[in-house]
Amino acid sequence: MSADVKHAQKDVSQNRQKEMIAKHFTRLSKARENGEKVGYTFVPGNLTELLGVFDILPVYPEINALQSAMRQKSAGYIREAERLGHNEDVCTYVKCDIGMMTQGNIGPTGEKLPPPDLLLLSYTGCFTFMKWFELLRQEYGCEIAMLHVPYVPGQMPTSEMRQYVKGQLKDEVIPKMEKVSGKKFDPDALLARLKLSARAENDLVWVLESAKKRPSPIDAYFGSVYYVGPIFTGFRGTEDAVSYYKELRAEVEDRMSRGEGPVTPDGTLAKEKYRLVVEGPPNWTNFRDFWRIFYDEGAVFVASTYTKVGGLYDTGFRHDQEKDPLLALADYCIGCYTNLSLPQRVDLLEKYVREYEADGVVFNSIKSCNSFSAGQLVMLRELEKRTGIPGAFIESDLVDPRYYSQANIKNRIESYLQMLSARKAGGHVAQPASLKLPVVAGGH
Amino acid sequence: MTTWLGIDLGSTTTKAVLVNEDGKVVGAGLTNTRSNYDVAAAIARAEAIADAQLSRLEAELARNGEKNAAGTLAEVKRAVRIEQSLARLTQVRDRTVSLTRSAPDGGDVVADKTQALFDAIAKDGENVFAALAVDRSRFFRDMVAARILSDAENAARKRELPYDVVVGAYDRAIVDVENSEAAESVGVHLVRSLSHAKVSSESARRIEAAWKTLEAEPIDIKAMVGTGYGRSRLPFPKENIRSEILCHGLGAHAFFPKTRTVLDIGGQDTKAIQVDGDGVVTGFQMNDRCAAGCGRYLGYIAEEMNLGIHELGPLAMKATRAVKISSTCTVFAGVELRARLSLGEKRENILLGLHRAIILRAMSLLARSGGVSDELTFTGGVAKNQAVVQELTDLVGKHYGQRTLNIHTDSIFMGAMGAALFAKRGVQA
Amino acid sequence: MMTAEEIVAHCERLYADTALGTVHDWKSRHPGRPAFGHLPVYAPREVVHAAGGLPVALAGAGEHVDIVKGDACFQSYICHIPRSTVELGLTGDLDVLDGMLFPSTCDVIRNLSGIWQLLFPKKPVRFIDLPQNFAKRLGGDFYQHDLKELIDLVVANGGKQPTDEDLARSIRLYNDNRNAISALYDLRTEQPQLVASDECFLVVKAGAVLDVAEHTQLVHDFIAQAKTRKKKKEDRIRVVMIGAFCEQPPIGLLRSLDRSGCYVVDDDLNLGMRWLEKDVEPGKNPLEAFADAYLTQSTWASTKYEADDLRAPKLLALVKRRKADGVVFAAPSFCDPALLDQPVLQKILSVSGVPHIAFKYAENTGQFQGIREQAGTFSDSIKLWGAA
Amino acid sequence: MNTMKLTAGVDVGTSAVKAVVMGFGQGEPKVLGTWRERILRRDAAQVAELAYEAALEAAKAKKSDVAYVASTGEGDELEFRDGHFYGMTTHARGAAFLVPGAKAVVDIGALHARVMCIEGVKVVRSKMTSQCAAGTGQFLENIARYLGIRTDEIGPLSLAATRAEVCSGICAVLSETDVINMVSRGVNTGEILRGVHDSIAQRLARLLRSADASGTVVLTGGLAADTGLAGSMRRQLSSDKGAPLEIVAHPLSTFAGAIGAALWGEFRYERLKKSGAAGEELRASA
Ligand SMILES: Nc1ncnc2c1ncn2[C@@H]1O[C@H](COP(=O)(O)OP(=O)(O)O)[C@@H](O)[C@H]1O
Ligand SMILES: Nc1ncnc2c1ncn2[C@@H]1O[C@H](COP(=O)(O)OP(=O)(O)O)[C@@H](O)[C@H]1O
Ligand code: SF4
Ligand code: SF4
Ligand code: SF4
Repeated sequence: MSADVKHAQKDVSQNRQKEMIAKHFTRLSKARENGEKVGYTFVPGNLTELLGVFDILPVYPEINALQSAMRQKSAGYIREAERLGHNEDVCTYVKCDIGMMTQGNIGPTGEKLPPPDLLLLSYTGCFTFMKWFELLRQEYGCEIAMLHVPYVPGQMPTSEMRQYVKGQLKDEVIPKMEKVSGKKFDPDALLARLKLSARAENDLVWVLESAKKRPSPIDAYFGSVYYVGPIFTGFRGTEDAVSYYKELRAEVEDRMSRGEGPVTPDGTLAKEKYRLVVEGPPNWTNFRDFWRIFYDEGAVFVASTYTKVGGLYDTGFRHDQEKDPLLALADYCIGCYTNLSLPQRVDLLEKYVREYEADGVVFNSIKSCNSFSAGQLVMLRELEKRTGIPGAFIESDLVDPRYYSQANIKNRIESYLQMLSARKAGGHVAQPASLKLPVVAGGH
Repeated sequence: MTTWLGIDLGSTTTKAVLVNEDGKVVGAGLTNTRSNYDVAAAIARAEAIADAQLSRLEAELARNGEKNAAGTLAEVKRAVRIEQSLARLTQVRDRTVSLTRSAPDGGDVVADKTQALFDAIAKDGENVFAALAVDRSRFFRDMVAARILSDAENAARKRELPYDVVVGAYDRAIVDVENSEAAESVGVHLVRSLSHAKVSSESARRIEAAWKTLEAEPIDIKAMVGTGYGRSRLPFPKENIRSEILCHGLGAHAFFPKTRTVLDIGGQDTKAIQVDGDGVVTGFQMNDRCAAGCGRYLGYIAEEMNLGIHELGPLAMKATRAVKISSTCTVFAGVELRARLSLGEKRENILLGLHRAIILRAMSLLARSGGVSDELTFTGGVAKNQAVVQELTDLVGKHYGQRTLNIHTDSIFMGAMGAALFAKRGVQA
Repeated sequence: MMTAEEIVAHCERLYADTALGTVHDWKSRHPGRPAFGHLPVYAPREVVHAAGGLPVALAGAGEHVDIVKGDACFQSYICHIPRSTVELGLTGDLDVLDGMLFPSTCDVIRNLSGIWQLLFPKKPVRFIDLPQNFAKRLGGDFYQHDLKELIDLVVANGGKQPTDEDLARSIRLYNDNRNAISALYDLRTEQPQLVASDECFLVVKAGAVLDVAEHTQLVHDFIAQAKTRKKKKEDRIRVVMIGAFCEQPPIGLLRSLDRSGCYVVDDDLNLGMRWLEKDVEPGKNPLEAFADAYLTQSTWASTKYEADDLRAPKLLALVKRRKADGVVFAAPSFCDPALLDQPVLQKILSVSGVPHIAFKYAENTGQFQGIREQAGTFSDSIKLWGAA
Repeated sequence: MNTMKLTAGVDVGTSAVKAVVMGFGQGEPKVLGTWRERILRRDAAQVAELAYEAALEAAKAKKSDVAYVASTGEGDELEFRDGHFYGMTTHARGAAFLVPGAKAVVDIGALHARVMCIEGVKVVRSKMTSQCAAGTGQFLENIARYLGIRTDEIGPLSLAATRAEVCSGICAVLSETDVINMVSRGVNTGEILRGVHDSIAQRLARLLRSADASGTVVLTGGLAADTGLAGSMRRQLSSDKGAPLEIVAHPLSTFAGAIGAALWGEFRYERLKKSGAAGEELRASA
């Protein structure tokens, strides 16, 4: 993700991330002339290591969309897509991407993105992905590889599910990659990459779990969307990612030793007043304003589900856990957050509330995203019942500023935090100052 | 006297409540001024203080040996209200007259006739403003408007007056006047009203004396807390502002300690709130800014039907069945209403359907906030409407079983009450 | 025999009966045997039937119930069908069902399966992951396994382990049913004045709750009766209506279309009941044959992955076959599958010179003025400009 | 005088009925008489009859002179009509007649707003607002009432304003409160109106853009008379980087629907005469 937000102090890790991203996009922009192949794919359940084995450069349309939003371009793109006949009701990520494509496909760094040689439709946790790439395929007419990742309605994926995914990788995905890249599949190269992935994953998990400390040295939502960036996107399974997470971990260790809270756009948070768990993606168009609503009140997110859409590493999964690399990839795809059943999602949230000693839970419900949003209200009720902690429910959108209302959200969150503090005080709230007002004698 | 003040800046009305050391209400004020929030807050506060003074007056009178202190005071209050209203009317008259004089189609003749129109109303003041003295949710503006519009229309029909000019000038004048704080204190009105209030001269003397004592020790406001739709615009420090959700929760708890669910239907928003045994909010939901489902919905319908807002409920109660209304939008519901009327549907049956529609929306909000637990307290201006209450009772019963439903006659003050209690808690805690 | 009007009235009563009286009757006639509810679009009803269960197709609650608690589960920007389904669940209307099946359709239905697990922890809930991989050894095997587990579930709740003959018989019964429905649609193409669009919808919809053989008979009866009607063909345009495959439009919408000068000659209402395009030949291994049929004989649908997107050419072919003048896109508000497909389909229609319009609805929409206005303008345009 | 063939169009709206009588002779068809009658809580069918008669009177014609009466809008149940055409069909036809060469039509009435893209007289695409009355004529009317001005004063006052007071609310009902608050704050009427116009224009511009309109856009319906709204739309459309659009209104814009109905009525009449159909069938099919 981007380094658009200027942290008060520039960390080494941040600069590295910036460089990694810049390098990647430059390489993409030159892919055509350098004869490199390009694959478009999605974040949840992405097969970055496998693409890497074939030297196919990944592009993530979702990330482009959120970047466009942060750069205030998404509204125009969405308008463009709607003008082309895309309905106002459907996922705005799709429309933002289509709009961007029709406006020259200029990526987040201002460089042009190459068209895909392969559309890798690893379809984890969201049906809209399928429709999205069907649309892109109409546009580009390139090779498309479909990976149907079965949904896990129970507690554990069955062996049929794992074999089904593995079979598709073997018979559908890999042959297409071989065809597009002209390279033969090398399982050892894949294993080597998966090992690197696992090393980075260890450090990432450590960083995310540092939020269990009081005060938490990180914000596990707003701050952490930057931290999960390299793991979500093109860098998993590379040395770059390993170094990035090592540095990040060192930095967080440092903050922790000094007892410091998380970094916000306005500097280090002075006092941690509320510890919150959050479900749902953030809004990108007004990312900082949205963040500010919380840090102005001393609220810190200590755990989030959104940072798990690219993989649930904190419940134990590592890319090197299986001898059979394809089975490891299958487990990874099946286990992403949005592929979990609602009861499993609630279990996870409950675990977060308890393990991270949260005071409250916030659900940010995204208009666009049925995958996340359908059922959130029921999840919230269930979670409240299990933990006894009231939750807050707010609504916004990922990349469509028309559905983001600062005033509404602020009103709700302020009321919510006041409510939490009233609970903390056992029915008593922070003291209002005693005001001596001039009294109108007798009134009128 | 030591008090704490809560101010609820609603979207349509502003409410103020003063509580004493025991957390009991000693005065409440209400205004529908559509002015900026500072003025609205000041007016509501002044009204609350005046109200508190008059309440103290009752106690003082009783102490001074007045036999039926409560009765006497009710009469005094009535007289004061009318006195206040007449003073306002004079202001409106002067402003309207001067506007008509300078209007392009106006002039001296029109101005003089307009003046006569107002003077006739003033003469009939006791009647015109009678309702104001008994029902606090009725407003000066509505009373005067009803009268002046019909008088002007009659005059226009006799070709004595240009209707548009008078009504145009009046519309502007009333806004100006309602946006100014009253010039005179309650004391002045009190003294003036004694001359025509229906109290014995002995009582009148006692009242004057008691008032003197009271004036010597003015009401002391120790702290205040603001809440409501417009709270962020109050000139208060942040610690003195509370969300209206918390205030409605606490206010409802104060009146009905067994409250677990609160439904508040105000002018522009509807809230469903869950509270615990201490009146602390544990969950809430509110609707978005769409008039469908709030008080304005009924207000709009009332205007469409040429009815007063307080007439809607009683009429709907006469219905034999509820007509299903398919439009969500307030405006379209208005059209649907007319269409159905012209199809011969009974007015009261349609009205009941509209009332049901509003409650259906509230029901889903309630469900979303966590359901309806015993007891349910219904607050906000719309709680005054019996048909709404009837539909609510029916639907709650159907979906959640038997529940106690609390409605306070002063339910419109619930938010301000909560704010006042927050003010008090803050200081005592 | 009932007249056509009586049959339709009967079907309308079945449709309005959200408390599923017919299912109660069936269960009292077949004590101990289970009824399984399933959501749209496609569900393997044959398999439930073979295992001795009654598959009950649920499609929301139309205009029939006030939504109170259902709204508490869904935000305003989610389609209507899940909220009415939950409402029915919470009010007890669905208690008669012994379990719920959620065939993969979209994220909403998928998550609804989870909601059901949370709200009704005692009810068996099964998500049926219809394969999106259409290779026999991959998607086919996966699906067969899924079907076997489904049979186990039905058996565990009072059904019986079906023999191959049982499966083959059920498969044939459903073949018959699809053929009957297909005959009804053909009649509509040839003589659209004989079958109003709401009638066609209701008669097919009755199959949601009736035993399959009974429903097949009902469809045949209706066809026979409709053919005796004496109605003159009016000067209306012929349209194909698509997008309404999951949440069903209110009947008023269909009537509005008819009234504003359209004959609907094909649609994707009740799509699940017409899903397989050819008869399934049970052969030696009926379960395998049935699973294969899904891979190779499924109709085109927005919920299904199309490796080489054939939806647009198939729509064009349908328009041609039904001799339609235009296409009406009628989709539920917030239905991602239907709405995301529209631009592509519209493009090809425009290129091929087939006029089209689009609007959205919710199952409980009560006002059709806008729709009448649009559909009327549409038919005006084809009639007036076709001649002008 | 009646060597010309006459047809009539009656447009029954939600707030007013518009009726026209048109003459067809040599050259272009002519509008001979018009009438607009507010419904004001009366029975729409009766008002329609009244308006029709008044238009006849204005055209100095009798009922029996009229070859074909076409209704549009909510008029499909009118007793005296010969045929009915849908609103967008007639507004498009009327707009193309009033402003030859028009490429799009924006019809804004008391409760609706819709955009049609046209080719000649054909509607090729259309968009309409959903069941929410935010930013329609009724909304403007309500606001005018609170501001104490007549509807025909709205346009000039708004145009004269040098700035716009931002109107945040979108709800037709709740915005009144905002407006009232503005008045109390001493904001002048013109600035308020301009703000309201801007917010309506924003919605309309979105509708126009999403319908992919281009070229000359004709305003029809009651709000076409509102010069302030047209001004706001021009400003809005020139600032949003979309294709350039020319916004025009015609003095008879309010009657576009009725005019279109009369024109289509004539077309239908001729076609039926040719095919020799009887009057009855003419009803069933139109
Ligand atoms: N008798 C009544 N019947 C119905 N509604 C009423 C009655 N009295 C007041 N109201 C409604 O109450 C609303 C004001 O309620 P209130 O709680 O003061 O709102 P807010 O706090 O938003 O200003 C008005 O919009 C009006 O519609
Ligand atoms: N000069 C004007 N300025 C602003 N609004 C106007 C003007 N003239 C008419 N209107 C508005 O136009 C609306 C009526 O439009 P019309 O198209 O006749 O309505 P309908 O929807 O009934 O067909 C009314 O709401 C009226 O307020
Ligand atoms: S629906 Fe949600 S998960 Fe799917 S593409 Fe849109 S934002 Fe992403
Ligand atoms: S209507 Fe569309 S979005 Fe809703 S459940 Fe059905 S397929 Fe899914
Ligand atoms: S639907 Fe009607 S009431 Fe709601 S915002 Fe729109 S105009 Fe206002």
